[in-house]
This record gives sequence, C-alpha cells and structure tokens, in this order.
Amino acid sequence: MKTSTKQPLLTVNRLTKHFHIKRGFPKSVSYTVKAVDDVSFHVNRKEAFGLAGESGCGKSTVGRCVLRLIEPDSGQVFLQNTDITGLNNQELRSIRKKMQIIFQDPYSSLNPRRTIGQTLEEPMRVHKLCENDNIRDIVIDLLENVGLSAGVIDKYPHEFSGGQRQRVGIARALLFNPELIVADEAVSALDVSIQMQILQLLQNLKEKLSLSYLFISHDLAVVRYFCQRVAIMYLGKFVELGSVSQIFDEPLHPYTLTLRNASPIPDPSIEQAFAQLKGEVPSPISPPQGCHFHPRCAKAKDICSREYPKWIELGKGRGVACHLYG
Amino acid sequence: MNTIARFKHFGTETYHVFNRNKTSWIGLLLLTMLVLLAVLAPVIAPYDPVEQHIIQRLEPPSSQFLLGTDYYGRDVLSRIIWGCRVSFIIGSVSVAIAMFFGTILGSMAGYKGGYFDAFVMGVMDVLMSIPTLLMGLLIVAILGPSQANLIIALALTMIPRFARIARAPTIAAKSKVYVEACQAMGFSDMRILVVHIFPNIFGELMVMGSMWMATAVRTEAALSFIGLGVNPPTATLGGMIREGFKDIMSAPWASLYPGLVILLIVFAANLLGDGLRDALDPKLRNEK
Amino acid sequence: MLQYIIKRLLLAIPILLAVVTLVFFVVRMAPGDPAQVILGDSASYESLTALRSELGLDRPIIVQYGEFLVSLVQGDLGDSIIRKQSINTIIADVLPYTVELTLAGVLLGVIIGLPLGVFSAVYRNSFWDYLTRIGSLIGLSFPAFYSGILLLLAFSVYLGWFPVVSDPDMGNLGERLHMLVLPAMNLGLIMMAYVVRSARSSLLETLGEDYIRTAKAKGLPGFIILYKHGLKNALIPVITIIGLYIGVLVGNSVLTEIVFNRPGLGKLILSALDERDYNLLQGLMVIYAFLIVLVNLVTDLTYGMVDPRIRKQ
Amino acid sequence: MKYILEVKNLSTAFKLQSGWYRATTDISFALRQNETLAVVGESGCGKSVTAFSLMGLLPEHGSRIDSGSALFKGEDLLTMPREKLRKIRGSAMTMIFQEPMTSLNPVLTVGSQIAEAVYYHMNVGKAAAKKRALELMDMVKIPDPKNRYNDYPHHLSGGMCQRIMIAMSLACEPDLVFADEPTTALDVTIQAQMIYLLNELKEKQQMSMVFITHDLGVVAHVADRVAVMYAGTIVETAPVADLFADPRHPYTRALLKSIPRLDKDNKDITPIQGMVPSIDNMPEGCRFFARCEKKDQCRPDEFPQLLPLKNSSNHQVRCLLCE
Repeated sequence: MKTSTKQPLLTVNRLTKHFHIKRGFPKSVSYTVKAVDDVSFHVNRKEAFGLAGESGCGKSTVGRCVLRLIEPDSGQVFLQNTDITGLNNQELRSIRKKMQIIFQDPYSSLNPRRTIGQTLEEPMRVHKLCENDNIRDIVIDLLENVGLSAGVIDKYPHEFSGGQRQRVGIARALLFNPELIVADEAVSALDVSIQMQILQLLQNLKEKLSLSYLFISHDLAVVRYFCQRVAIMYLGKFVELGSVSQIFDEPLHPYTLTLRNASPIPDPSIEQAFAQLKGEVPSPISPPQGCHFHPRCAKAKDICSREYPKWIELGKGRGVACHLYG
Repeated sequence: MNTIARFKHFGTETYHVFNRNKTSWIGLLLLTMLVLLAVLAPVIAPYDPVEQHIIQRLEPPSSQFLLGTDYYGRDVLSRIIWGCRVSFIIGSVSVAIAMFFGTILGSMAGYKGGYFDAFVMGVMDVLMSIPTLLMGLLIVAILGPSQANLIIALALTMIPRFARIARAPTIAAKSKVYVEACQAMGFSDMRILVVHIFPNIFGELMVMGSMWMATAVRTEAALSFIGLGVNPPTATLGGMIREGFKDIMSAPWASLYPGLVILLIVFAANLLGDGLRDALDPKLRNEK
Repeated sequence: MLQYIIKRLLLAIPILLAVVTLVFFVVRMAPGDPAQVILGDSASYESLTALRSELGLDRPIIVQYGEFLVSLVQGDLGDSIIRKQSINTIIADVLPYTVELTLAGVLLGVIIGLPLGVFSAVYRNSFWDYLTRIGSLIGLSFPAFYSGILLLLAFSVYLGWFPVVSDPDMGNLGERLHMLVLPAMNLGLIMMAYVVRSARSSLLETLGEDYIRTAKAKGLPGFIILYKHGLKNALIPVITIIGLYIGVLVGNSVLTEIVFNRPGLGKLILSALDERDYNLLQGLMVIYAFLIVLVNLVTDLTYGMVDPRIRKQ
Repeated sequence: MKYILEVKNLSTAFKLQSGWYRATTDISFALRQNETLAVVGESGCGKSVTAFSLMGLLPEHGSRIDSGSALFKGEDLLTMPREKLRKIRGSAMTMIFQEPMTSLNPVLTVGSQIAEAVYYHMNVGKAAAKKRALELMDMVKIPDPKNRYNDYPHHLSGGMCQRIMIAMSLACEPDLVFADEPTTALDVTIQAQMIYLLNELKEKQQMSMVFITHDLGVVAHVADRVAVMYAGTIVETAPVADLFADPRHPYTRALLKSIPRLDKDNKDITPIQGMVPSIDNMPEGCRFFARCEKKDQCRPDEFPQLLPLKNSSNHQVRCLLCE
C-alpha cells in the first residue's frame, strides 16, 4: 500500500471541453466556446483543492467533467488508477459512488416533493447498498453526522432553511462513503454566518472520513480558508496554480493579482486600489488572441497579444501561464 | 408508515389546492352532478331515449315530457340524459388516450432532447397545423362515423397538445439541480423521468386534461351537429341540436336545451381546470 | 430582422410539405372509389377501368403524389371530378367570405378583449374582474354553433335587426357588412374570451417583474408604467394565444357558416364530404393548412417585432 | 436642515398565511448630506424592506407600515400623498437594484429607459432628455454611448446593465440614492469597478447614499457609517472605522469573527452557531439571545433599545449588556 499514499486520489490530465454554438442566418457560423481548455491538475488524499475564477471561466464545467455529468471532449480523469473517461455506464455508476457532488443552490438541489428521508433512502434502495431494514438507521446516523436531528426525516425541503438544506445535500453526497467530493460553490448561496458553519462541517468530515475535496468557488477568501492548494481559471484555462499562501500572498499572474486586489477586505483601514481595474471579462465565444488576459493586463508585452503563454512549472508544485516569467 | 405519510401528504396537498380556489369546487361539483346524471341514465331517464311517441311530436314542455318532445316524438329530457353519457364517454376516453400517449411522447422528447426531440416535436407541429375540428372531420369522414372513430379522431388531435404540455415542464425539471443530483447518484433515466420528473408535470396535466376534456366534448358536439357524429338514432347532444334546428322556430326546446347542457358540461370542465391552474400556480399561491 | 423573416419563411416550408403529404395520403385512405362514385353503383367494369385510367387512378400512388406536388407548387390544386371544375376556381369563389368572416372575428375579439383583459388585471380581484373572468370562461365554453343559434334567435328572429339568411353576394358594401355583423360577432365573442383571459394573466405576471419595480422607482406615472412597460411585454404571450386560437377560430368559422348559411370554405367542405368529392376535400385541407401556417408565420413575425430578444438570434 | 433623511421607529409588517408579522421593527437612523450609510445584514434581516418602505415600493397587498416617520428634507415620506411621493421618487430619491439584467425592461432600449426618467421629471423635451441620457451614460463610463443608446438590455453584460441602472438613478441629480445590493450579482472585478464608480459619483454629485449589502468587505470600502441589522432590527450603528475596530454588539463581534479574509491565514475563525429566528417566531426579548455568547449574563425577556454608548453618541447599540 506504499504507492497509494503517495499517488494522488484524482489526476486530471489535459482535460478539454468545447461547446459548439451555431449562430447566424442564412450563412450560419459555428462558434466554439472553449469552456475548459487543456486543464491538468491533481487532488491529493485528504486535500481540499480549490478552483477559483469569475463566472463563465469554466470552473463548474471542470467539476462536472470530473464526474462525467458532462462528457469531456478529450483528456483523462483518473481516480487513483482508473481512467473514468473510458468507462461504460455500468462501470461509471459504480465509480460514482466514490465521487460525489454538492451543489450550489440548496433550494433546487432537493426534490421539493420528496421528504428528506425519501431523498436519502432512495439511492440506497436503488443500489441495494444494505438490507432494507437498516436503511433508516443508516440515514439517521448520516443526518446526525451532518448536524441534523433524526426528527427531520419526514419533513419536506420547504420546511428548512438554506443552511439545513445544504446539510441534507452533504448527507446525500456522503451516502456512498465517497473518497472525493466535488463542492460546486457549495456555500455561495448561504448567508455569511451559515457559510462558516457549513465550511467547518465539511472540514470536520474531511478529517473524520478521510475525504478529499475539489472545491469550486468564486470567493477567494473562502478558498483561502478552506483549501490547501488552488488553481485560478480565466476563460477556460488555468493561469496559475499553487498553495493558497503562495497564490494569495505572492501572486505571480497579473490576473491573480487583479482578482486579489478586487476582492474587498473587511477592514476599512486597508486601502484597496479599485480604480486601477479596467475592462470586463471578454465573451468566451471570441477570447482575445494570444494571452486571454492581455487586453486588461497592465504589464502586457508585445508577445502577449500574439502567443498564448506556455505553462511554466516553478517548483514546489507551483505553476503559472504568463510571458512575464518565461 | 412511509406510504401512509406520503398518502397523507398527497391528500392534504390536493385538499389545499381545492380549498385555495372556490371556483374549482363549483366546477368539480357541477361536473360530478353531470357525470352522475350520465352514469345513472338508465335509472333516471323517464323514457327510452329512442322510443317514438308519434302522436306527440314536437310537444312543448309539460308534466308528461318535462323538456318537451322532438320531431319524432322522443322525450327531450331522456335524450339529453343519454346524450350526456355519450359526451362524457367520448370526452374522457379520448382525453385519457391523448394524455397517455402525449405525455409519454412529450416527456421522452423533452428528456432526451436532440434529434429525437426535434423529430417528435416536428411531427406534432405538423399535426397541430390542422385545426382540431377539421382533423376530426377528415378522420371521421374517412373512417366513418362511430363512437370509436370519434374517440380516435379526437385523441389524435389532442396528442400533440399533451406532448407539448408534458415537454415544457420536463425540460424545466431537467435543468433543476436535483435531477442532476439524481444523475450523480447513478439513477437510470427511466427512474429519473418517472419518479422525479413526472410528479412535477402531474398538476399541469390535470389542468390541461380538464380543459381539453371541455374541448373534446365541444368538438364531439360540433361533429355531431355537422352530421359526422355517432349515428342516429343514438342520442347525442350535438345530434339533437342538428335534428331540432329545422324546427327551431316552432319547437326551440328540442335544440336549445341540449345546447344548454353542452354549455354546462364544457363550462364545468373549464371551471375546474381554471381553478386548478390558479391553485397550482406558485406565483398566485401566496396571494390569498 | 430581414434574416429573421427569411428564416421563419424557410422553416414554414417543411411543415407545409408534411401537412400536404399527410392530407394527400389520408384522403387516399378514404373508402369508396372515386370512379365508382361518379358513375354510380350500376357502372360496368369496363367503364370504371376506363374512367380510372382517365383520372390517372390506375397509376402507382407515388406517381400520383409526385404529380400532385408538382401541380401544387405551380399553384394548381387540380380539378374536382364531381363538379368538373378547377378546384382553384371553386375555392377562389368562396374564400373571400371565409377570410372576411375570420378577420372580422379576430379583430372584434382583439379590440374588445384586450382592453377588457387589461381592465380585469388592473382591478384584480374586484367584482368587475370576477364578472369578466366568469363571463370569459362562459364565452370560451360556448360551442360556436350553439352561440350562433342563440344570436340568430335573439337578433334576427325576435329583434329583427339582421337578416335570418345571409346572402352576402347580393347588394352593396353596406348590406354585405350588415350581414357580416352577426356571424363576426359569433366568432368574435369566443375569440374575445380567449384574449381577455390571456391578456389578464399575462399582464398580471408582467406587473410582478423586476423592471416594473424599476419603473415605479423611477417615479413614472401609473399609466406609463402600465402601457409602456407592462403592456408591451405582456403582449408577447397574448400574441401566441391569438395565433394558437386562430386554429380554433377556423373550426368555429365552419360551424358559423353552417348556422348562418353563409357561403365559404366551411360550407364547401360539407358539400365535398356529401358528394364524396375527395379531390376537393384535399384541396380544401391544403388551403386550410396553408392558412394556418400563414397565421403561425404572422404570429412569429409579430413576435419578432415586439420582442427584440427574438429578433437577434 | 441637518439631515437629508431621518427615519424614526419605522416598523413594516407583511401578511403571511397565519396573520401579520413584522419584517422590521423600530428602525431609526439619520443620514447627512454626502454621507453613505451601509446597511448590512443577512438575508431576511429586513434591510431591503426598509428601503422599499421608504421608497413606497412595498407590494400594495399584503404589506403595511405599522408605525414610524421618515423625514426626507423635512417632509414625511410615509404620510405624504402618493402623487407627491411619486414625483420625489426617481428624481430627488432614487434606487439601484440587485439584478441589473431583470431590472431593465427587455423590450425598450437602454438609452430610452434613462431618458424616460429625465423626461418625466425635468420638464424637458424628448431631444433634451436624450442628450442628458447620453451625458449620463458617459458619466458612468459606458464606452461609446451614442451606439449603446439604442441597444437592448440583452445586448449588454451585467456590469454594463448596472451602469445603466446607475445612470438612470442619477438622471435628475438626486439627493439620496438607495443602492440595494448593487454589486451582489456581479463578478469581483466588476464589483470593484462599481464600488469605485459609486464612490466617485457620490463625491461629484454631493449625494447621500444608503448602501444595502450583506458583504462586510464591501461595507468597509463604501461606508461612512454602518448600520448592522439582525432579524428585523438595527442592532448597532457606528462610523465605519469604529464599527470594525471596536464592535460592541455580540452579533457584530461574532459576525466579524466568522468571515474569512483573503489577506490572512484565518486560523481564528469561529462560526456563529444556531439560526436566525424566523419571522413568524420572533422572541419577545433580544432577538440574538439564543445565539449570543454572553446569554448567561443577560435577560431573555426584555427587548433592548437602540441607545448611544456613554462615551460616543455616534455609536449606538441595541444590547442590554452594553447599556
């Protein structure tokens, strides 16, 4: 078992997903949205790996491709040694027990017509995980694990607050004793005081159940709090990857710097230079030539508008895609 | 325990739906009375609907014939009661058939998407570009007028409507995150569709079922009026108007009363559907 | 916008083709041999065969279908074998009556229905709103032939304001309009019921939108919010409903023509059925399908005019 | 006239199935000219309801103002005739909403929606209104206003739509702008631009602003003063520097301790346990009691008043332990 401790739990290798849109008439032009473009990373055991970026950068698509809720175009996704991109439906179903997902919106992620008990019991019945008589006990155990009482089992989602629903969502993800959980903006829809409760719950579960997380969020402060390593995405590509202190204390890529400077820090004594920020995220249908960020970049050079920068490994697991470091 | 809880929930939900909207109660009550009338026709009807009282032709309403007699001396009231039966059978069976096939087609198309969706909905679009009455007319003209053919004709015109009705909420439900959660749980498509999506479109289907039943009854009456309905001497409401129309000046009861009953049936079904829709609409739910 | 129009036009073609094909084959399924119908039951086998080959009925159905399509593209619906007349002429003779009736009905329905729907939405849950809603529900429950009979009895027979039997061919424009009033009212009242209801619910929904709140926050006068911000958005679903129910209206026009004894496609279709004139029946169905597709097209285009989001695609 | 807006004891109630319930209770605050008051709180705490009550934008059915007064430039917004309020609304007092995409009318051009605000309030012709609209679009830094004027909302990004909304709210040089979570729906880089723009415009126009948000980070960078709301009441109000440096109410303290920061390691974060009480089940006394760290030292049945601290009249707290 020596290898399994060193080997990453999840390895994503050159993952690519393009969406095709047809527009225009009578001569229709086919556009390609490179939602995820050549993305590679790994998630270690008992690690929370963050994926951060603004809306439309492709971070959620990565999460769904990893679970194959969306079929990737190319690239591999390894869960330990299994390449899940090559699995048939049968095999996929069994591997999905090892990988689960928590969704952003706690309101629409639970079927409003089914009780919490029904929602949680159904997967166990369908997959015949245990004897029918035990199901209820297991579900009650699980609910207590996520900080809900056994009494909620016959209630409907509308009787709960957002935070409680998210706990149910977490309980559902834990049903199969997964090894990896994709948390897609799992706390973004919650109020600040509830956010932290849920984050701590996830943290505790990580310790208790040896879980790993692929943690997708637009909120850099939350990522810094929750994750050990993080990748910053911009228009479908990774621009920088490293440990959270590396990325947020000494950002290398100008976009990482921009994001950091734009995130308001709850302290009026800190001056933040909001005035320097220019431009909007370009449409993913027609990203700029060369480095996607160069039109908004203060340090852009000639080459930036011509060539997309290569990925540069800087050691200690840190990498960046920027001509400034080439 | 679980089933009981579910049943109770469903029961209270339905009760609340009705309670929220008084008009749906009235519609339901009216419709139930008319259905009872139709079901109990053999018991209630004072005369045999085809029995001709030759000497008492076109008699005005009297204590002997409560709503008068028609050109052949048949009791109008008895014919109306028996006619209701035909209307309800044709209306409900055709809607049931249309709902069954339409819902399957529509929700499959919505769930699968892609070329299957495009093909099915394309066919439905084509069927829908022929107006209901003309479609009914064409089919009955070709297959010949009979109760079964009328049902087939009406069901065919309504299948595309139900397919459309089932498709839209299926697509809406498909984009709901909990359906994605089901996929992540490794549920089969069939299970997701039947267990998780179908209950969401059930309410809308009931509303439309009620309203299209109204349309089916009306269309059946129209076809009978044109002369393409169930063959005489079977009593049908539309057919009675057709026969009574000739003598409308001298004996208006022979055609006006059956018309009133058609109106009543259609109105009751519409009222029920309308009330259900209001009650099921989440936007209006908090209004009262 | 032009692109949008062209796109819609092109999309209408396959639908039309499919409907026409459907009609062609369904009509061929009809029992009874046209040659037999023309010559009667006592006709000899030889004369039947002769007539069949004269009419082209002995050729494979695919060939007949091809010919039917070719002449259709040239705008020729063929000849009625019973009436021995071009179907184009037969239909052209009565088409104006149906068109004028339908248009008058739609117009009447929209002109009265739209303001009534707005009124009902603005004074929601008032006594008048309740009355309007019940009234419109009764309106759309009426079988067109029954409402026609009632109108005829009330206005022509008892009040004597309108002729009992319409013959719009006679007389001048004034008389023609006079005869149109009752039948148009019959169609219009039912159309109105649909318009009132869709306008009401659509406007109510629109009035709950965020941009209405913005308009209020801007301090705009109430009627500007209602008409400029509310109604224009609310019209979009109403247009769809109007388009959809023109299909119902076409069916109702058949019934109306029968009750009021007006010439038109509806009466023609009945006589075609009576005479078992399947060629004519087929021609009429094609014309109806064409009209419906045309209405859908107009609906789509109006849609595009009102909603800039649709234009853009 | 010391204050632009002076709200006293405002309470707003909503009708639920089982009766009327207070969404906000006893809201009092005052706003000086060219001052930004940030109203911060979690969802459902009544911060938007307060703004809607003052703007007269509460739904006509199912809501009512129970008590209070709100003097805007000396006149009570809550009792003035509707027509008068309508004329103030959109000119002297305006509002920016959270969802820029749905808050603009999809079938009207963005330019005309700005011009409309000018046209109906300033007694000018259509051409002058259009000219003013173009000026405003330029002012909120929309590139190429002439061409954008005829665009529809769906042509523009969320950030651009919010700029349109801001332009619209500034059309008649208002004295007071309510900004209801104006940056929440936007990405952080756009949010930063929007904060900068609003701060700049506020100085330029010498207007006052009520900035409603749930994000304490945003508060720190827009506010002159802060009002913290919890479960329908203001629990603490203070100048922004004081509030962050020396929070007094246990809720404010707990809140500040529970948010992670980007510039720190966040080792000492502690979440607030428990949940906000629901609107139909409000406790009689202090609404934070059940979640309060110091509840052992406190009285559960007494409803505290919003009172100034002894040493600083600018800093008010609604807490029995701070009196």
